[in-house]
Amino acid sequence: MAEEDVENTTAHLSVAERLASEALIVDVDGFEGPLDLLLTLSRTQKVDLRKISVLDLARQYLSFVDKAKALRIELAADYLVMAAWLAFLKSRLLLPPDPTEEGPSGEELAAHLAFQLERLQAMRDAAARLMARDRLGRDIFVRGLPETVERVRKVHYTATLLDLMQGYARIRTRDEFRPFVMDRDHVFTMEQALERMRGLIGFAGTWTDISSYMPDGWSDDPIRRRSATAATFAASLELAKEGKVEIRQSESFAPVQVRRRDPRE
Amino acid sequence: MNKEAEAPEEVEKSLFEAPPIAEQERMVEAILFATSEPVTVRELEARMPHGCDPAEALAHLRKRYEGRGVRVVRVGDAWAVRTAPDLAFLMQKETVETRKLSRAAIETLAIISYHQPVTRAEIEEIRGVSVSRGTVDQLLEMEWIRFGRRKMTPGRPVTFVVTQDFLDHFGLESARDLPGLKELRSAGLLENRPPPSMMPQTGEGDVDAEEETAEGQSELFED
Amino acid sequence: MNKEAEAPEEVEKSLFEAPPIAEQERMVEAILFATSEPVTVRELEARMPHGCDPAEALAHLRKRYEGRGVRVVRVGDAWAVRTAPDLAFLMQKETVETRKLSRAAIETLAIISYHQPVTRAEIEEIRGVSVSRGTVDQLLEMEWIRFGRRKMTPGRPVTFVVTQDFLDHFGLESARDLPGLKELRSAGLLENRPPPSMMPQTGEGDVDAEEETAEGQSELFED
Repeated sequence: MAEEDVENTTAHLSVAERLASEALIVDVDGFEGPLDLLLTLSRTQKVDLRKISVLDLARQYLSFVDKAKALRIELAADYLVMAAWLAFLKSRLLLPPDPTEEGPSGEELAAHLAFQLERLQAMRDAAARLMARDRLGRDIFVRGLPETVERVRKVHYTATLLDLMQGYARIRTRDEFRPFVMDRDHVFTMEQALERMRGLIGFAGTWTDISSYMPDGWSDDPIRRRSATAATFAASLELAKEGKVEIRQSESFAPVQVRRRDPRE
Repeated sequence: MNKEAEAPEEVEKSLFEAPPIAEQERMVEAILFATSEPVTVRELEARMPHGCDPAEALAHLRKRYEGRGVRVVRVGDAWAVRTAPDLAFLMQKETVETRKLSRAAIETLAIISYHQPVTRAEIEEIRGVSVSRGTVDQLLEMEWIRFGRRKMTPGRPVTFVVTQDFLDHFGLESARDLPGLKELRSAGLLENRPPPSMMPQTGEGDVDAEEETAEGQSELFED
Repeated sequence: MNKEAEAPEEVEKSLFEAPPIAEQERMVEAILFATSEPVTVRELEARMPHGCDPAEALAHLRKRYEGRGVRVVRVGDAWAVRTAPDLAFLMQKETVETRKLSRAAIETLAIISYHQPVTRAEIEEIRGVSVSRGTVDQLLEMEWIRFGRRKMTPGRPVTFVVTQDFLDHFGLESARDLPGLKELRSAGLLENRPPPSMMPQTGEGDVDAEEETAEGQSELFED
């Protein structure tokens, strides 16, 4: 039935229309899809798009597709999908509505197609108006000699009072939370004793009691005295080992004496 | 305002008295003249001394330049000085060749501007043909369109909107000032009418591409 | 210009009536604005319609821009629009970036505020690590600290004290009011050291500094 219609339509086409549709075929590449083609075809109806005859349009489209096929023009899939759909739409529009059938009526489908065409045409008109506006660089111009704007980057630092206090507390509590910590106020280290003795030993040409090398202020407090004594004794041994001093003790618990060792000896 | 109620930063501001409005107008004039890009009120505010009211200064300035060889024009939420269009004939020397846009690109641009925010699928539905990547890329590259918010529909597709550059190029204060927008809207031509079922869906083959775009987007913007 | 004085070849020009001077002024305005380099009178003449008098239009325009935010200035034998010199400061675009002060800077600042006047060596001793020059410079630059009196110790090292800006920023009347100094102490966070011993070791500098804070304070606020 569709076939017949196409033939009929073709037969009824005027020469001008035929030329037009042949031109369409030649220009098939120029169409931006089936909707564009339908819009172009609809112009031959020369009516308000709202009053367009979708049925006529469907016929024209189908005949266009048939001709394209006859001329062995490869049509993109969406043209063929549209053709199939329009054939379906045409049958719906021609046949009385089947009350058992679900879905939109032929009229609804046709109305939507008309809406789509009208909308596309409206967008084309809008595009034309847009492009015809006064345009920057063509009708309107920007400052030709812009002045350089110097960019200055300024970093703004912030800190809160809490940051400050926490920072301080962090520092001041660091020692307390150290896993191993000695109260160094009461400890005289061997390093300290060594340093002290190295400075003094040069003058000790004769045997001297090592207690005289004790640092000032460490003799009164027994805890401090013990630390200082031990450190000084250890330092003496270290110096003896280095060959800097000689060390002697006359008997157990007698005072320990040191003397500078002359390098020439 | 009483002193006790003042926030500390306002105290600082009040230390500097804002310049008289005539002076502020001069400042806005200097800033707008110095650049070829539109400048936002916010930016003006940031560059002018504390307490200035650039919006008011702008209103004065705009009035001052009415009918002159250059005009103060609004571009979205920014402002710029531009030559009066009727003097275009003097400017052949300054004319810049804009890249010739394809018909597809022009239509796509129009659809985006009138329907924004709009998804690629919606553009395809309106044009009845799939939108080639190149078309969108070209418009993006010209910075006439950009990505808008994702649509809250299945697949959360990306949308396109027009940019300030677009408004600037076409001399539009905002997208609301697009020619014929009202008429198109009242004619229902900007509605996104879903097609009745059984209508052939255009650009269906492109669905995959669109999904890829969506992913690309999230990669681009979410990290 | 009077008609009688016109040379014969200018008769042709007079066929086109020259636009009114106000219109010519608009033209000059637009050309000067849009051209990418200063424009000579000769060039203006070439671009404007026949019979125009760009020199006069320029004079008008120049007057119009007197005292405005931009001015018409002579550049060699050409003319251009330029920002008024007194507004040059607007051509600096300041971008302010807010950043959190580094831990090292906060600690150094805390030590200075609690122990002022304090030398770098003392800060280092309290922090237990050396203080980079950058950190101190940063605080000086922010004007949160400044140099105090030199310490009367060998080498007469410079000391640091906090500034009024610092007090303002932290909402303090004086560094003595540093909330938490007492609280920290009673909470055991700020250990009370035993009286200075003979030991030339840790702690001594601290206590001294703390004692001197009182002095430093008076120096800071009584002069």
